[in-house]
Amino acid sequence: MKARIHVTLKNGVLDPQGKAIEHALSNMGFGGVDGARQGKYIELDLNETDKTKAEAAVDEMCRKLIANTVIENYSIELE
Amino acid sequence: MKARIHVTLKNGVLDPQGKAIEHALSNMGFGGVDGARQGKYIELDLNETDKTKAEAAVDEMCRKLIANTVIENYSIELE
Amino acid sequence: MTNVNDVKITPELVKEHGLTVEEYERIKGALGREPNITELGIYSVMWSEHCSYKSSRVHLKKLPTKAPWVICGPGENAGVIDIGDGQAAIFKMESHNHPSYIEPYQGAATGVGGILRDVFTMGARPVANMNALRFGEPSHPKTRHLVSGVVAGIGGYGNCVGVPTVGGETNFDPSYNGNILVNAMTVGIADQDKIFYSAAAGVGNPVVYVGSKTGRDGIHGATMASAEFTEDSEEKRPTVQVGDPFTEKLLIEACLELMATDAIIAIQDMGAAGLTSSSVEMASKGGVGFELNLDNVPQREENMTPYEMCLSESQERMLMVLKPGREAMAKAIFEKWELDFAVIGEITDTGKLTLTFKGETVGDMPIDSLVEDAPQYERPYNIPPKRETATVPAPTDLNKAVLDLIGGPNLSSRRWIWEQYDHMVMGDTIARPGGDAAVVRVHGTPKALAISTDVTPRYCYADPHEGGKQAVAETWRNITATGGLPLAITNCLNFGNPERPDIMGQFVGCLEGMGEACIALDYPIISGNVSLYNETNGSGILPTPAIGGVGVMKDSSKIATVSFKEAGDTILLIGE
Amino acid sequence: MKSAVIVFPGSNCDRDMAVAIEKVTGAKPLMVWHQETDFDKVDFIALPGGFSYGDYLRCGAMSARSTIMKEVVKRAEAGTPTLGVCNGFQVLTEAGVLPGALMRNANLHFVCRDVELSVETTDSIFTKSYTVGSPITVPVAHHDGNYFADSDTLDRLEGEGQVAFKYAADVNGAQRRIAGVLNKKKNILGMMPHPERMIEPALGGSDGRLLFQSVLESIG
Ligand SMILES: Nc1ncnc2c1ncn2[C@@H]1O[C@H](COP(=O)(O)OP(=O)(O)O)[C@@H](O)[C@H]1O
Repeated sequence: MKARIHVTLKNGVLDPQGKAIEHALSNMGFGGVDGARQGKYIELDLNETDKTKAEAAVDEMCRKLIANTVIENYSIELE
Repeated sequence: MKARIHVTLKNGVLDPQGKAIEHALSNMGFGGVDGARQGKYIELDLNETDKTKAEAAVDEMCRKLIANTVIENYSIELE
Repeated sequence: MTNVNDVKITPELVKEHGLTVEEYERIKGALGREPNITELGIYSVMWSEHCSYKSSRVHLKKLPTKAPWVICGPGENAGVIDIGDGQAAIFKMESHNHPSYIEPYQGAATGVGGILRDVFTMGARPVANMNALRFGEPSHPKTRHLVSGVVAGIGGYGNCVGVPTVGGETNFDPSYNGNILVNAMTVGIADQDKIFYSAAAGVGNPVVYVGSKTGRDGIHGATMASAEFTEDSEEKRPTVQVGDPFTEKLLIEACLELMATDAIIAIQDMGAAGLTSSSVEMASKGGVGFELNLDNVPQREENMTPYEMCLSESQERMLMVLKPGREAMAKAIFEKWELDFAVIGEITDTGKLTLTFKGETVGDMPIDSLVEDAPQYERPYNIPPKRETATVPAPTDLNKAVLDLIGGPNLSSRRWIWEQYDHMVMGDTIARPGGDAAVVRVHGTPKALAISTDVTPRYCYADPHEGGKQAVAETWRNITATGGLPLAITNCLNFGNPERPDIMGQFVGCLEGMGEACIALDYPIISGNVSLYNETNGSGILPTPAIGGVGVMKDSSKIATVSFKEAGDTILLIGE
Repeated sequence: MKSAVIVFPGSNCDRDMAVAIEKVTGAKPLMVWHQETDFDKVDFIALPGGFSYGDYLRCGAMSARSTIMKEVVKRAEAGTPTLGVCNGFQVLTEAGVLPGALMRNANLHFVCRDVELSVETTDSIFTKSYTVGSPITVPVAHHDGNYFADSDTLDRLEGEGQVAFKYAADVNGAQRRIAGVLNKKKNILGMMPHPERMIEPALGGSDGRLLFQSVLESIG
């Protein structure tokens, strides 16, 4: 089973990387970009086959390591 | 309109971050993770309303700035 | 032979491997048969300009390389000098020009990684990094991207590994628009009785692979580094290597830990052309053969072929020959540092490189034919006549002239660059970037090393001989200005296409000038690197023989620094 | 005074920290490898700078979950004076011992230079030898030193004297220019600048030395 995890900055947390992208795009002449946010995208290959168990395990991995919940949110998709 | 962009390493390109995540998870006692890969996830707010035009513009942004096509692939979703 | 080698060798394939028709005939002569694809790949990298120095070797032989304090001159991974008290400084400079143009961050980063390995392979703890950079004109559309990527890459790697980047130089000139130069230098310190060399010895001794796993990175990187660029080369060769400085840091610590024991007979890093060049060079230096079982090579990707394993340029790997019976102890050290460790072969008395894979022989080549009998060319050259000095009218407004000069790209402050490098880690940097030479203390002693990189390419263009002399002399002056005694230099010779007599003439001229200065100053060349074919669509770079000088200071408290100290102090001008 | 320096894979200021501690306290610290579960009783624990685990995922994230950190956190929370510098600060926030998080520098560049700091409180074992109002100079060398916490937390830190140092001018985008923070009990300090790099004039100054001296004087 594969887990696709998105880790994004919480609202209200300043995002230097996103700001830099926005800035660079506008410097390069790309108009019309009102905002940019950068997060992480992580894929895990799991050998668990039970979806509920996998979900619980990945959730714990996110809370304990993959995301820093002081500043980040995460979301998990399994397939 | 919003663009959601995933930037991932091409197949075969070394992914030190993914490797380190895999390693850390296993050290922390999470078994059953056979592989981990880390990519970037970027959201752009666009003021373009035409989907075709937006797609073309974002594609160009990806090629020119957001992804490094020597080592990375990217994919775009618009909504 | 297995079907992995079942590829018909066509003239096109030979050409794609950068080999001429004559060179291919020579391979057939050496083998007494047609090579298979794995062997063709191996000959192509070993005979590439990058590995074989086929255009430059005859001239490099003429350089002065000896002095009583030289412990090891050119030929090993890096040069070694005596700095007193049983200690040695080990250093070298190397180019990573082409990869940095294609992927500036990773190209520059892996350049730093490679030169660090060259130095700690010999038993030294790296204590300082330097870099010499040349970019195109600031207004060129690519320059900004290249500068920021290269600087970030050098910092990204050096900072993470924890070796201070203490200085360097940066120039801009239109001749580098399509061929930037990224030259990196590392200086390390070792005890003289703990220096490691690459000559393999002892039939039956185990050949051991350590570090990262092998992937399909940079296959053909070494041949790429010797081929002239064409506009579409960015498209054609997507395989650049990605560096992992974290693994390199672990590799440094693990290697130094193993080196403190007596287990290692020979060691060599896997640089350009990876496993192939390291094993061939170790065997050649020791006059022995190597038999490698490719099944045992730690692999990151599935279904890798012998060709790919032999040519991969995956980073952060080393090859060693151990004393028999020390494998388990060595393995424990590498496992502690969470690195791969595998016995992949043994030394033989056949004088051949023999490769097996899945129980079959997939390559069998005489070592001599790969190294000593590699082609060497005496390319025709014309040393260009001295160019006329231009006459420049005296400026009417001197204030403005000064402002224009110091505001120009070649003289403006480099602070933006060196502030991105950790130049203080290790706690011994006593002259930081911004002065003449950088000075780092030899940890725990009153001594210090002074280090400087210099060359003025437009001088070399105007008059190769004088330009070569000047570059050597400038490092000498920079070192003496800090209070150091200059001892030896390394170099990185960056030129255009050597098949053009004018370029070859620049090369020969610069080399003669360098040699003359070295002799006059008792300042030998102990290591170096050549990067040719820095040329896009027939237009070459300015001749750029970058020099890295190292000197020693017995008492680092006597250091002289550039800043004016106090109002009222007298200012003196000395020299001609 | 007995000290310990915790060493993670990828730490690279561990030796610098040990040298500084030895120069100031006269005693060589114990070097403790991240895989250990326990170590001798010490009076002072230091988490050095570097790129533990390559700074992959997030700086300090993986080290904060290493075996030794369970013991470090336990002792720190029980009162052992604990200092985290640079990567060590990141590890302490990731371990949840100090509030907030350290994000990528606002201009995205690594920054290595001397910076001026104001000492915000002398009410701690780390800062008692300094004087509020006299700025000190200490170098920074980091890519992720942009301190973030929500505004309630920031107010609380400032209100309760938990901000130890501030940058005199913006360096990395840190909220309220915070360079170092203390826990509530003020026995744990995390800071981005490197006091261990400023312990003798040959290295550019001695302003960092006072920090170690403060600890030494408090402990004896
Ligand atoms: N790429 C670089 N990396 C690190 N330091 C650099 C780099 N380029 C320039 N510097 C530093 O900036 C200072 C000025 O450089 P430069 O103008 O080339 O010096 P000079 O002309 O005196 O040799 C030197 O101290 C040098 O070490």
